[in-house]
Amino acid sequence: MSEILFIGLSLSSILLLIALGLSITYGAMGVINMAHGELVMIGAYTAVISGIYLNINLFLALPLAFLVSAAVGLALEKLVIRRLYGRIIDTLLATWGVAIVLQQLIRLEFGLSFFGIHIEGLGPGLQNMNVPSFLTQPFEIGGIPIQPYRSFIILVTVLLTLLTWFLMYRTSMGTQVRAIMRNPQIAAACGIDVKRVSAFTFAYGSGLAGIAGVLLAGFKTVMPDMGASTVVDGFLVVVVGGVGSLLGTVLASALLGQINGIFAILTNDILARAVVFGVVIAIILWRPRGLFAFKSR
Amino acid sequence: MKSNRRSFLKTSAAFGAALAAPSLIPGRAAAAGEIEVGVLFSQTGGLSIIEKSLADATLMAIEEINAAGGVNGMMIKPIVEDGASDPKTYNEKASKLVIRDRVPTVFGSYTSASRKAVLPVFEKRNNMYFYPTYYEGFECSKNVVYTGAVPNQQLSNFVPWIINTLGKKKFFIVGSNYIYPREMAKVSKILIEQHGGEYVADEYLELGHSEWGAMVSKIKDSGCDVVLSNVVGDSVVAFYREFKNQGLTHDVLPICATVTSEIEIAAMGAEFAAGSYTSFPYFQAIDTPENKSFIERYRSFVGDPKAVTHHALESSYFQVFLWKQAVEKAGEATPDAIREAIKGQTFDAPNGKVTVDPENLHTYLTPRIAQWGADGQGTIIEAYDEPVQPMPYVAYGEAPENLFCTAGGLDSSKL
Amino acid sequence: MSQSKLFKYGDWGIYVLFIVIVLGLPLVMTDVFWLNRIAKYLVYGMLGIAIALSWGYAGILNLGQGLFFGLGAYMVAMSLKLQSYTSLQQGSENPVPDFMLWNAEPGAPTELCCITSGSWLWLPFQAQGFGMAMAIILPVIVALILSSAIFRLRVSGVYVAIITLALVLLVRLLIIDAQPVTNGFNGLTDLGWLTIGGVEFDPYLVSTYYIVAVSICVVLLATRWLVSTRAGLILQSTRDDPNRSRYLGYDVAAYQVFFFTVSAGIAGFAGMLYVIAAEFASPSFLDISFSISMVVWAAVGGRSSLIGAAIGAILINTIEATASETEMFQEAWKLIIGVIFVLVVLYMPRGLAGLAEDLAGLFGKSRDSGRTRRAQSSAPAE
Amino acid sequence: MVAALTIDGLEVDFGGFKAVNGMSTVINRGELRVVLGPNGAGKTTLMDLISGKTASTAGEVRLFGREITNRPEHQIARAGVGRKFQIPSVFRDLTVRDNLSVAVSHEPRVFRNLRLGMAAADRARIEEVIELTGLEPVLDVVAGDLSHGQMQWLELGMLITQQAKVILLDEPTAGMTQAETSKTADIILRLKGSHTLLVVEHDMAFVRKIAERVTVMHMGKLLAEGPMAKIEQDPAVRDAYLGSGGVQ
Repeated sequence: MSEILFIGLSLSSILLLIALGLSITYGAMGVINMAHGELVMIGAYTAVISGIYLNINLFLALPLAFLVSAAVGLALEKLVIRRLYGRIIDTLLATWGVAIVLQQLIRLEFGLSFFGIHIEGLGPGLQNMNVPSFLTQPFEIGGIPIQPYRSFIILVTVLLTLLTWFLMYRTSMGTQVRAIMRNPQIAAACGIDVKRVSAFTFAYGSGLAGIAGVLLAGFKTVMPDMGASTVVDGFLVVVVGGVGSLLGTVLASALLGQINGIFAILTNDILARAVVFGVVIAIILWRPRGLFAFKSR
Repeated sequence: MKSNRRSFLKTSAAFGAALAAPSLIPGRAAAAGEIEVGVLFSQTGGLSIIEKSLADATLMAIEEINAAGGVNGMMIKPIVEDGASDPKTYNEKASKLVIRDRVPTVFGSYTSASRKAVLPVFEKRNNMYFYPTYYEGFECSKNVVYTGAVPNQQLSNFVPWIINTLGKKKFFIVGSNYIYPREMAKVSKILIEQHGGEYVADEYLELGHSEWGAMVSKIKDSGCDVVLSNVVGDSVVAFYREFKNQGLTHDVLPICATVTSEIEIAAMGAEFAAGSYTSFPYFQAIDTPENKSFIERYRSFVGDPKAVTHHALESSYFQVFLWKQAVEKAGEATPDAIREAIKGQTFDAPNGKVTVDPENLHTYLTPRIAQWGADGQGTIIEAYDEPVQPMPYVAYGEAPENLFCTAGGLDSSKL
Repeated sequence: MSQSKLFKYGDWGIYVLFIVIVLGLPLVMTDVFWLNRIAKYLVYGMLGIAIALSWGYAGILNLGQGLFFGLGAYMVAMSLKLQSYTSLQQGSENPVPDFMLWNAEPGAPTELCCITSGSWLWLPFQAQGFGMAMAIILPVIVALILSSAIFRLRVSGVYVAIITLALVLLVRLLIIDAQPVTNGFNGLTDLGWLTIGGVEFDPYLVSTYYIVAVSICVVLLATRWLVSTRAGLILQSTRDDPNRSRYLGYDVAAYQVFFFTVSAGIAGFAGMLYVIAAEFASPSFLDISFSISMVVWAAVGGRSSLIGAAIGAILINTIEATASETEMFQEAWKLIIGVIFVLVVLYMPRGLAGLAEDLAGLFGKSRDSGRTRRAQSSAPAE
Repeated sequence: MVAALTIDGLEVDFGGFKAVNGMSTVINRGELRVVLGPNGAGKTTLMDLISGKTASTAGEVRLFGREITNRPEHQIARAGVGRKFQIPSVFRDLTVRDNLSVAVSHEPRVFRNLRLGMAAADRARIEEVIELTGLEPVLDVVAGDLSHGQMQWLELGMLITQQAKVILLDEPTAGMTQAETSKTADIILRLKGSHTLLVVEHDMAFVRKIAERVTVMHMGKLLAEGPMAKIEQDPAVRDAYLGSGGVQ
């Protein structure tokens, strides 16, 4: 039983990892960023490339990927998103285009492949990130087998969630973000630099995607379209949890991850996925604002 | 069919003649001294990871043939199209190549889904398609030459070898959820029973899925002593990594795979596969001068000194040479002539001698088993002495003395 | 009264031009490949119309339109598969799709009734007319049930998009998993040709092109009529302010369900035509990327213009095809398409239709060039 | 006297807080009734309950004797209740003419509306309303571009076009200039007699101009009811208003 729960927990942690950044960019800022998966992918490539050229291990790649994805997110905000606040569907469409562009840039090695220049670690092929061996060797504590890499992901996810909670609810920056979230005009009237705060918030959410990318790279293939399949799951989690509610996102990922895990063990993975989608549809129909939405809306 | 093609020709002729209108976008005709062929792989999208290498191998073969004087003195001119990893696009590009460009042959595609999407174009327009990938069998088309392995060429020595040599008897069969892995499982089960083994489970995961926690946990608890993997694509990487992360090792519980090639091994990191096995007719590790030279030429062709070669890539390469020989024998490059002339063609490919079966247009290949090392290269530990006859209907009782698919077509009464 | 006319903004000229070009194309384009390709793009154009109808006029963004397209496609493909020469016992009373044999249960008879679990579902599809009818009926039924649940429970805006998204994922998963009935990931291929009254419709015949061409013209005019009726006007009112419509006595959900369902029916019809033109049906029709692409086509053409969305779909696909077949752009074409999407959303939020309106306004031809200026901001917001 | 709208012991419980708590009153046909009350007295909630926006937890609403309590909004509207919101609620992307056209809602079903144009009688009624509200010059303007006052008149006009038997008006003059307020009063006075009106309003000058009978609410209950002059003298009303600045 504990093993099943652990499988569910590790599924939950992956969902949360993706959804955490989205709960910031979508939940707090009303941007449906379809390129979020590509920010995840960029994080993963950062880990691969820094491994090849800087010989950096996973742990140092985490902050680096955060910075790289955050920088890309910042650029994305300034070039595209900034013009689209309040037009949620347009953010979806524009970032869909951005996602195509980012994927293709990695595939074409930023266009250098046209000139016959190849960068190791980029291109259309499959890449991989080295994981320190002590993270892949399971061990036992008091007869309970521990899977170090999964546990590491869970640990990082918990820390990131706490950090995000702290930033959002215990710092003045977080207060400003939440003010903007509820009413940008009034926030601006109160002297909050809405543009700057929005840009930083978006960059932070993007940076979280970068960290997710590094951790994902530890157990799945790194390739240009690796992020595309994850982003939809992330959105489902955020919506089920309730847009704008960090707690909701955490609980929704826990719920959906456990449902997936339990059904996967009891029946099979395919049925489990189908059940998860069914549950998502039912929850949104039942509570369109999600499980933990603001009351004020 | 015939009457329709005629009426179709009549209609277009009538329009052309009656109106004498110039075509907006005229079809192209090959220049004299050139033979145009289609090269249809995904240059973009998820499948481009592997398909680009197949396209490269095809183009390399064309370049080598042209450098050696071409076919009957004519240069081969490839028309490269992008299938974009999407069956809809594949279908559209195939009809462009066949109907608009009027090439006599198209080399292409990796997945069964894309082959299935282009097949109607080739069969209804009576054109030729050269398909380089191992696939599930169960096809008997007069318009396709299959140069990849069919299940009996991957499994007929693999399963007995696992049972007799490795001494493993309890199989956990796992695959991606589509036809190829399911057909492989079906053939495996027949072979397992024949050789006194048993299978404890037969499980599938969505194609492209990368969450293996539950499945590996099931494997752990199943009491199996060998895993037969028909997992395809990038899922493979996640599978092997999760396998190790959950503490399973290939020396106790080996993964024996039918799809895990050099590409996936390189992508997952060699340490995750070290000790596991794969069955294919071709490995990069085949230690012959021909293969070493092939790898050398491929690497310089794509400008990547670390590029890996693999089974479908090698087939993509040698099938162009088989085609060339057929055109030379026929003396003309029309689909019908190519089909007749390709029958029985033999070529010394990097993996050894390959021959096109005159009955079902599949290819005789030599099954091999390799064990992966920590360097990411396979060591060939078992190989057939000679190429094995392809039998696309082996799961339904096809045998050399009882062929289902012959030059006359499929005898469906035997199914 | 303005709303009493089918064409109130003087844009009838564009409709006439569109119809003349679509119907007259075979006279100048003798390349059968391009004719077939354009037929497929006209089908995409119908999808654009369906999106504009629900998104532009009802404010309902359906990110799962591929579901209805796919259902329509599978329905007719099932019928055509039974007429295919690769079906077992083809020509007999009891043809069986070849793939069912792979999935046959041991010892099962080679009969459509019972060769695989669920194969009996195919029995009525032996009549081609049944498949064609179901291609519209099934999407309509599914849409009716789905949209009734969604709109009766007053789910709105982006949540509708998320539900439709999750549903298309769910159904895609089920289709792939139900291999004994659907042939899973490979889809239904090797289909027979559509046969009406003994005449076979080869996809590369001009007559097949005309089936599609006439269909899109009819759909275009029918939807144009629909949005010009009072019901269409009331629908637009529900998009602007559903509560106001309710307090006027309109059952908002009924209007939303009606138009959502019509849109789904058009998508199902488009799926059917696509199969006739392309000779296969595949679960890739239910890929998320395809459903989102449809929305992007409509956005490029003009989300609140039926004909704009149709033209957008046709144009984008033609650009994609041409770019990907030009050696220079073979690898870069996706890059270009992505950039076009971003630029259109940023700088042409009303798409080509908006651009045309502005140009017309510039030359003083349109009285109401600002008509849709606001419509773009009324896309469901949350 | 025919009772147009009967409110009987109406109550709503928002998790322990009863915004309307046993409210009862009867409004006769053709009457113009003003509802007064300090902030939080439950006036707007009362309108929400009548129009079906909020479901009541006890009590009844009857329209010409017909029970309409807690029906869906559109059914209450079809029964003859029209509502104007405090923040003008019109179809901002449609032209003024189209707004009025939508308001012709005596045949609300989808399939009955699958036709171009409308009956001559309906067109005539719209013309009347245009004349009454003075919206003629802006007929082809998108409603979202109207001035605040025009928007309010449009909404009023829509209610008249709708042929609502009972019209609920929530602060119809909020945010209006003096001139606009006076024009609004004119429109409302012209409706008196032919329509039954229930008006929530704070602007006492305006109230004095239009009111005959006044209902005062306090803490969700009926506090006083009667002619304006009498209500202004009522000590209980004065007390209730003390906390919120009294009746100005």
